[in-house]
Amino acid sequence: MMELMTTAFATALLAGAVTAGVPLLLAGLGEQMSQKSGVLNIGLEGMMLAGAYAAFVAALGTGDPWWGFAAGMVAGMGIAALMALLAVCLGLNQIVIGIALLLGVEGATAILHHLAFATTYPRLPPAPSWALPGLSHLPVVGPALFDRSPVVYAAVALVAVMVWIDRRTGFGLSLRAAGEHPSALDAAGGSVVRTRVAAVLAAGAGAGLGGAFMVIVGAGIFVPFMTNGAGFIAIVLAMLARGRPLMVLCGALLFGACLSATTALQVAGIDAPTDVVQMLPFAAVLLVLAIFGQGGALPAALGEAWTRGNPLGK
Amino acid sequence: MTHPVYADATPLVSLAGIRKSYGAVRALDDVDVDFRAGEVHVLLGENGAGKSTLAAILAGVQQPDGGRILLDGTERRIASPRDAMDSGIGVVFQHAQLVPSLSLVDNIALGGPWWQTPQRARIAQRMREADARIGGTGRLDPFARAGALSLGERQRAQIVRALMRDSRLLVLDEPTSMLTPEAAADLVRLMRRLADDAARPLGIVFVTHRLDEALDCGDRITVLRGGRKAGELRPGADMTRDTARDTLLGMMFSGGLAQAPTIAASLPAASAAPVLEVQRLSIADADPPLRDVTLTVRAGEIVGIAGIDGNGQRELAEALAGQRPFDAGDILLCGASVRGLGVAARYKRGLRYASDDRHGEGTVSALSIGLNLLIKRIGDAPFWRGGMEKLAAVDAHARQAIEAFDIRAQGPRTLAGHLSGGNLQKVMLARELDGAARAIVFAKPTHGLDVRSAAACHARIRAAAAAGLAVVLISTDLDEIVALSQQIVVMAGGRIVARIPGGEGAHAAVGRAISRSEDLSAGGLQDRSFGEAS
Amino acid sequence: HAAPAKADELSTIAILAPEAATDFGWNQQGVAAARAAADKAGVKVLVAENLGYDDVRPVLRELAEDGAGLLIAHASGYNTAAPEIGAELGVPVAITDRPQAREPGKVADYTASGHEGAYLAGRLAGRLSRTGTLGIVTSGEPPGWNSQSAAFAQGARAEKPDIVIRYAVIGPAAYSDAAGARRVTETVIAAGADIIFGQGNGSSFGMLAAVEATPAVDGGKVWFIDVIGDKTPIDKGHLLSSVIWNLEPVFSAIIADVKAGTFGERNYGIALRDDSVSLLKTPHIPEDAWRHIEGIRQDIIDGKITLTPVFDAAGVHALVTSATRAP
Amino acid sequence: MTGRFIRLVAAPLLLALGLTACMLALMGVDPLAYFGLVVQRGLLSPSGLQAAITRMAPLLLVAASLILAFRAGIWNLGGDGQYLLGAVIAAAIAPALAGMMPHWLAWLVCFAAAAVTGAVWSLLPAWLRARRGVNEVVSSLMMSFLGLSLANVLIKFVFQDPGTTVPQTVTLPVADRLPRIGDGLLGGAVSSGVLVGLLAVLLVHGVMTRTAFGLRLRIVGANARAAVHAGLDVPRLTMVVFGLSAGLAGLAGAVDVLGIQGNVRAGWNPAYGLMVVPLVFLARFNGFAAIVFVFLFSVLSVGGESAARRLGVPNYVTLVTVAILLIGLAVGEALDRRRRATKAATA
Ligand SMILES: Nc1ncnc2c1ncn2[C@@H]1O[C@H](COP(=O)(O)OP(=O)(O)OP(=O)(O)O)[C@@H](O)[C@H]1O
Ligand SMILES: Nc1ncnc2c1ncn2[C@@H]1O[C@H](COP(=O)(O)OP(=O)(O)OP(=O)(O)O)[C@@H](O)[C@H]1O
Ligand SMILES: [Mg+2]
Ligand SMILES: [Mg+2]
Repeated sequence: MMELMTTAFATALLAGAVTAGVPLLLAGLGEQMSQKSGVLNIGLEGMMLAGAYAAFVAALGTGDPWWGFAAGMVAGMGIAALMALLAVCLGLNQIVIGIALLLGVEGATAILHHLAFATTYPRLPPAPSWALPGLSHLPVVGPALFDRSPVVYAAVALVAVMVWIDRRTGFGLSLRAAGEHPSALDAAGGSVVRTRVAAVLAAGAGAGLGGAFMVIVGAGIFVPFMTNGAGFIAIVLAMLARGRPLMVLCGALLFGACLSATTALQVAGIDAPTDVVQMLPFAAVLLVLAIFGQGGALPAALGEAWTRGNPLGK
Repeated sequence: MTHPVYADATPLVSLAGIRKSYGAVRALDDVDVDFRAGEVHVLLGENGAGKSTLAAILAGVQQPDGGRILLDGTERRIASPRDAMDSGIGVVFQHAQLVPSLSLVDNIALGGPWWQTPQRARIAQRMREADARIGGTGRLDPFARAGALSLGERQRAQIVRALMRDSRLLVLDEPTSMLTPEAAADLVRLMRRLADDAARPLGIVFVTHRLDEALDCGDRITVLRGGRKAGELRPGADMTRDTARDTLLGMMFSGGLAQAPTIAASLPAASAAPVLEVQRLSIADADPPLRDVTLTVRAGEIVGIAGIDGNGQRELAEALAGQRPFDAGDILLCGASVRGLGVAARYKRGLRYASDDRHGEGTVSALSIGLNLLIKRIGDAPFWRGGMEKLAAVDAHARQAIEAFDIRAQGPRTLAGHLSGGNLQKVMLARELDGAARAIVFAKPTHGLDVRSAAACHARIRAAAAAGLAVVLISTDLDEIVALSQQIVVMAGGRIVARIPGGEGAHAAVGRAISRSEDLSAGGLQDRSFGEAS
Repeated sequence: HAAPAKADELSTIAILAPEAATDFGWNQQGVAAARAAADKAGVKVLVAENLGYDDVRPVLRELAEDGAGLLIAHASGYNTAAPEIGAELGVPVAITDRPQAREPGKVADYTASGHEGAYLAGRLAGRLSRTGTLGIVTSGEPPGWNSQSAAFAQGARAEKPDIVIRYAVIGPAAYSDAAGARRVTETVIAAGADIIFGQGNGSSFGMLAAVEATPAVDGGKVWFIDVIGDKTPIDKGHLLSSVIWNLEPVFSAIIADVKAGTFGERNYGIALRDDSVSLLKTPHIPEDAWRHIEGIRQDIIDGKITLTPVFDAAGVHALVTSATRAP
Repeated sequence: MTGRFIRLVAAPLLLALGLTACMLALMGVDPLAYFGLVVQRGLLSPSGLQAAITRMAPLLLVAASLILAFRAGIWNLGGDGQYLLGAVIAAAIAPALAGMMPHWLAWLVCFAAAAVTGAVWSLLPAWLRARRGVNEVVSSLMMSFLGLSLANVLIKFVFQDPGTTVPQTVTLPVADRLPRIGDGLLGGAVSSGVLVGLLAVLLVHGVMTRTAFGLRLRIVGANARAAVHAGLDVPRLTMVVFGLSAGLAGLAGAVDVLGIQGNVRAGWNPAYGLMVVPLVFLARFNGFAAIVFVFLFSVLSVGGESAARRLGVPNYVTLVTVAILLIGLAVGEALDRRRRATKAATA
């Protein structure tokens, strides 16, 4: 066990936690924005998957990972645009549309992959990383945290941006109002529809970028259904965070750390049943809920369609 | 009291031939009306007459089906609330349009450019200025959460917001219905002052159910009936108040209005035994905490509980009904403690509570009238047998109530959510007065009801007392309390601060007690007056 | 209802695979083998792929109705349903991972355990490892993979008693979790492994990507040993070998037995003996190492080395744990 | 009525068919052939129809579980974990019981055990919601993830069939499973589990709309403050609803195992929740509508698989068709609701 605790191993664990956590963080931040505005974006996983596929195709086609990230974001927003059109503008049931979009994207990306890559399985070259001067030479944390893809830094910076949006912009206020009391936003001259559409698109962008990261930095390859439930975990993280972007970061890192810990235990040869070890992250969340859980702080109008002048829609 | 009326200036807003239907309901039918700067224009009409719809059209919340809207003489469409705002129309809605979790400053910043940082300090400054302009005493904290404010404060904040946006026409939908008489009077004076402001005369549209308010401050009164304009009145020297009232009532209600007696029914016989006794009731876990409340209500007696909203009346009522546990003291019904009993058991023994929150807790909008009449005794025969609902029995019971209480609805299965406020109130009264009622608590029973519905409700309350029930009447409407109660207690800060016998002179005495208590409890989250800055 | 095909007039067979037959693995090998065997025997083949692991009974019924005289249920998850439907409709079924279900004329099992090949892979890896540490990464712990993981560990240890083996499972059902596979593989590499024995479906491509992108702790190249299929066409220079499963002889034998009316009198398996299991020879394997492996292969065929497959996860854990603690 | 049918079902169906047709045409497949095969297999061929009806059994029970919870305003999204644990327990005890007692009794015991298991798995989220006000969406989802892992642990370490290397429970012999029904009309290949499912949905529908108990739950779901005003014990009802809903999910697992699967393998998770949640929303929590939608979905999934195989397109096409159909139905439902809202205002 002790001989295993090399810098290389510790670095890999930490780096692995970050790699697993960043897609959750990106998607979770987006979802949080969407939830704040009152839209429960249950199709987040579909947006991630669409982002992953588009990023893969673009990065492969252009040979440039930046195009991949851009394409992933655009694809995530494309699915989000459908969500916005159907669930926000037309007011259709958010859960039905979210799940439908997820199923549709799963099917569509699997078909496209089947047609295009099922016999070649191309892989992407390693994604470029930026070493932060000074920090990247630290042992363990240097390579694991400070010599990473710029998207990692961007994701962390995004937390600050989200906090800033919430506290310092008119849009942040509109978001809160759209989720808590949409009619009040409307009466104040804001636009509920535009706010919600923007938030859903942002969620799509975050999820798409998360999917892109998963493909370009994480796996280096696309395979059907590869998001493997990450979207749902991001939704849970967004809910657990109760509106605070920093808590999404903590949650995503905790989740990544649990995954790394699982691997570490196995690699160290600690003979625990794999299934038991893999309960770790979920048990951690439940423990947090059971100990600290208090009254739900979800936006009052979460999940409800809004139309002006409908008295039942508050 | 003379004031300029700019009768010949171009109206700020004119509506011509406005029509609006919801499905087959004609909420507004060919309505012509105009609103001018410097004029307080009152809209009157019974429940469902179309007043809120008119306000909603001015606010850009509803689009008319037909007719024209002229702003400063030119035809315009008010496509959205933002449009209304940009045209200088500010609306204070009946149900506060503030986000409870945001501060007042943020609520005012709402709707600003999305990329800009709200200038909170500047907004707060301007807010204080605007507040001062309407005679604020500086007690409206710009950084308080909207959800933590009293109804009056929220209304005030909305008026401030409208003024800060340079509104020229201020529309207020039933702003006084939730206020104490003093606060209402202050608000009425404020409207007057805003209209009379020589530098910036505002146009005011004021929706109310109170004829006296209308007559006190209205330069012009437009009456709506069934969506049509029933008439217009300019109260003036040429008309006595009584004639004006009669004229208005005649316009509002086709059948006219049976005048209700204004003095309390005769006192119960001295021998009548106490039915409801509240003994030194205390609840620590309340805001404000309830302390040592003691009350005795005899059969046939109406005890009024006056006071500003939020001084423990709701907690007392809930404790009586069994919705809220209490720490110390006791509640006796016909001499027996009800302490260990739940809502249903108390209901069964005849202790009843008609809540003031008709939509929020008193009824379930998704359920039929029939079931709403029974929600406090679910499972009881003959409406349920072996747990199975007996539709015929439920319907028959509901038909009786509809008949007896004159509930205007298609039938027993009409959903409560489709009823007007007045009819919803009747459903609740029917439920609480049903069967062997012995004591009943009415909380703000007539709030939001039109004159006729309110009178009918008052008649019900008197009838209940006359039938030997012990009645507790909680209200912020002093006229109502004085008109109905044989005994009046004033609540403040969770205690009873005064006990005043009903009848002659009660009105002034209770009013004094309330304003004294208000001074005492200043600093809490009570309703604050709209009084002039001193 | 379709009358059960008489044994001697077998004209159509069907194979049911849980995932797409383009995985360079279990599904592709199975479907390709079924096609090849059917070609050889001159019968038609119906292919139903991508069926998932839920309820395959409707498909079994439909294929039988469509005239299949033999149903090859190519997933251990189908080995309960297929014999039931076979019995109901009177169609012979071939299943996997349930040898005791054999029944003359009705059911035969072709439990495919590549443990002999995996043992060879372990010997090869033990011999070629520079760092003295090997990695096993699997996407789950089904019996077929357990037996190979165990044999790989046994082989490596036989080759070099003090070899260290790092074992990691990606997730509870991580068959398509390519990103997870890559992350876990990179961790295993960081723990010292310079040869990865990888088992997974879609996720194995993530393992391959990790091997291609990550240097070993000594700075050198990390090699990948794959299972079941042959990923040579998509290799970028890291594919050391693969434990190839060739099911064509198995399916051919099954078809022949059906035709001969002797179906169900025996079970089938894959083994080094008839090359239904083999170790893939790639140009990356040094000649002397390959000769060494050939020798061991012969010893296994000759019975000089006997291997007992370990199918349960606990057995695997015990083996790799002892290897972890070896030094 | 016809107008309503066109709005609710026919028009959305046509829309979905149109969009799917475009997709198929893009893939070079004749859409008419595809749809023909779907209908042919899923609806017209006896064994396809039997398969579709059989497939409804667990879906209906899951629908019943969700309708009960959703109507009471409880978002029990932990159905998959409850389902799987129920299935594992039923699978573990059924083979032993079948030899000890009459079949019907063994089935009943298994049903009860599975229902109790599901209910137990909902205790924590129920308690958190009832006593601490913790939103149940997150907690029930987390319990579901945990439950999936726990099911695997149980299978591998407690209930593993010693006779096989595959981690799965002992198989219940076909003769001991729930009887098949519909001998004449349906060829006798339909599991009677579907009757349990139908019964459950209708029962839940009836209880929710026609009984005192259901009325209490509806009040809690519609307006929690009104529930307090009416004197209902909201925390207790919350626990009860969670327990019943989770119990039905567990029962669904048992019916699937006893009626169809015969055993449970490690790693198996049909994730019916994801499919049934949108269906019950579309049904607006109405039991009869849920039955129709579940049937539609079953026909599509059985027929779609067959059509894809025959036309040589990947089976994923069915996923896309289902997605488009869900969207179409949602559009129809919204149109209908708008219509009814205007009508109600007219009332
Ligand atoms: N959004 C709506 N949908 C359907 N019908 C409505 C809607 N809003 C109002 N109505 C109906 O239109 C009519 C006019 O309603 P309105 O709210 O304008 O009356 P009001 O004069 O404000 O009544 P009140 O005195 O009770 O406030 C009523 O019959 C009401 O039921
Ligand atoms: N969808 C609807 N269909 C039919 N009637 C409706 C509908 N929504 C609201 N109403 C009725 O419209 C009327 C006006 O609604 P509004 O929001 O103005 O309430 P209000 O009557 O003014 O409120 P209050 O009862 O507190 O005075 C109410 O009587 C309400 O019951
Ligand atoms: Mg109104
Ligand atoms: Mg009103």
